[in-house]
Amino acid sequence: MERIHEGPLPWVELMASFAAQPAEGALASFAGLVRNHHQGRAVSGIRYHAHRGLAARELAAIESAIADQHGVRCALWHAVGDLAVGDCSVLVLVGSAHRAAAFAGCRDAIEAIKARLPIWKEERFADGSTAFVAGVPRAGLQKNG
Amino acid sequence: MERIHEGPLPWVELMASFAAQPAEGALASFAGLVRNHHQGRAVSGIRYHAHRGLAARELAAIESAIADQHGVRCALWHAVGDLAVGDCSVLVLVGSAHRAAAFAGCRDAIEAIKARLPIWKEERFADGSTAFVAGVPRAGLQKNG
Amino acid sequence: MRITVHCLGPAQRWFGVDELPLELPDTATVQTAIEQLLTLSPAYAETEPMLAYALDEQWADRRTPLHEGAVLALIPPISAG
Amino acid sequence: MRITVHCLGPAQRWFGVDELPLELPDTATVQTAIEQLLTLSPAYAETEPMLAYALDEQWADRRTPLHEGAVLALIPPISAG
Repeated sequence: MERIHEGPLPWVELMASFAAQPAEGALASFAGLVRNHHQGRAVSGIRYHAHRGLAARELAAIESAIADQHGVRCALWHAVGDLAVGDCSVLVLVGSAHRAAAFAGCRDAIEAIKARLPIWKEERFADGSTAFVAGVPRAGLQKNG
Repeated sequence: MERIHEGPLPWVELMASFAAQPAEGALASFAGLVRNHHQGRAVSGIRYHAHRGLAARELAAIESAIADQHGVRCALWHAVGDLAVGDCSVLVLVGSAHRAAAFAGCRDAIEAIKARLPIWKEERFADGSTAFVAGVPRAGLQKNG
Repeated sequence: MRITVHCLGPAQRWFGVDELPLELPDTATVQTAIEQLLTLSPAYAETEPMLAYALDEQWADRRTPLHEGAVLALIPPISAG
Repeated sequence: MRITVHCLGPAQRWFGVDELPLELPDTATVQTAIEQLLTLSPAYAETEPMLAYALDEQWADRRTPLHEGAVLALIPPISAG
């Protein structure tokens, strides 16, 4: 499946198909799900906007970096478009022979995604209004890259 | 499902049913899978032996401690009996509004399981022989508890 | 030269459109485009120091030269995850 | 009194059985049972300092008193996960 995926991620299926590696004893995962609240307001859904080309390339680069740095297998996906409460927006899967590397890779991957992916959340509130989430300046700019 | 479960854990189904909590934006998981190697030898499967009553009580105690200490929702399972390569032997699921607590709870839970659960791995090797894995003395003894 | 500015995420709201054509001198860089955009939107001007830029699907420097037909993407502070 | 010793995990191999009856004086504690078991298996004797014990499904101290019909579980070093 494309790393940048239109609509909610089918995370259960993605996990099941990622797992079948007989040399790996540890599978760490992180799934980001749409919450029904943010900073005290009731949220009914989120529209994810993206620079799809750059976001896909960043995900691929993060996958490679995590695999190299931690000696693990890593797969990453991020949703774009309209998601409802409970839908999966981001999925990090890390397989490893041992658990320490799996946990470290999983944690580093989600932090890199949040620091680097050109993606924007537009929240829909219970009253029908919408607003973009206040973001963070993109880290690790690879200028002219 | 009973926390101490006979046979491989149906981890994909357990994850899917654990996830449906609209207030939670973060779901961290750790699945332990039977590897096809250990300390340089080819492994064809593992038989898990347990003191079932105590192991179930320890799992429940760890769940409560993780939930209290990290302010998260936590669910734990461990398999007993015969497992083949690729089967899931242990599953940690932690749901939280935010990811830092989810990761910390997940990591602490698997460490507690490995330090405290009265469970023993008996490995089956490719040549048909079997051997118990060298264990660690149980930590945090709750004497007379 | 003529370029296209892609207004991504909240930048859509600053300019009221997804895409914006800009007419620039032939020696223009990303910085030249920024200066012209600053005159069009106070909300953009306020946030501009926190923006990144991409040119034709590659991350770009403010000194990167533009070219006829270039696509310049405005990358406001991100909220992935 | 008569108690039953449960030989869990690798302890099965030390004693060759899952369950072992022990005949002990009425004032016996877990320590009394340990001392009798030490005479039965050199492999157990070697590992004993690393063992934990459970009495009737509760973690037990070495000083915990035993009783008629008690079930004492030997908990060798563990390998959960």
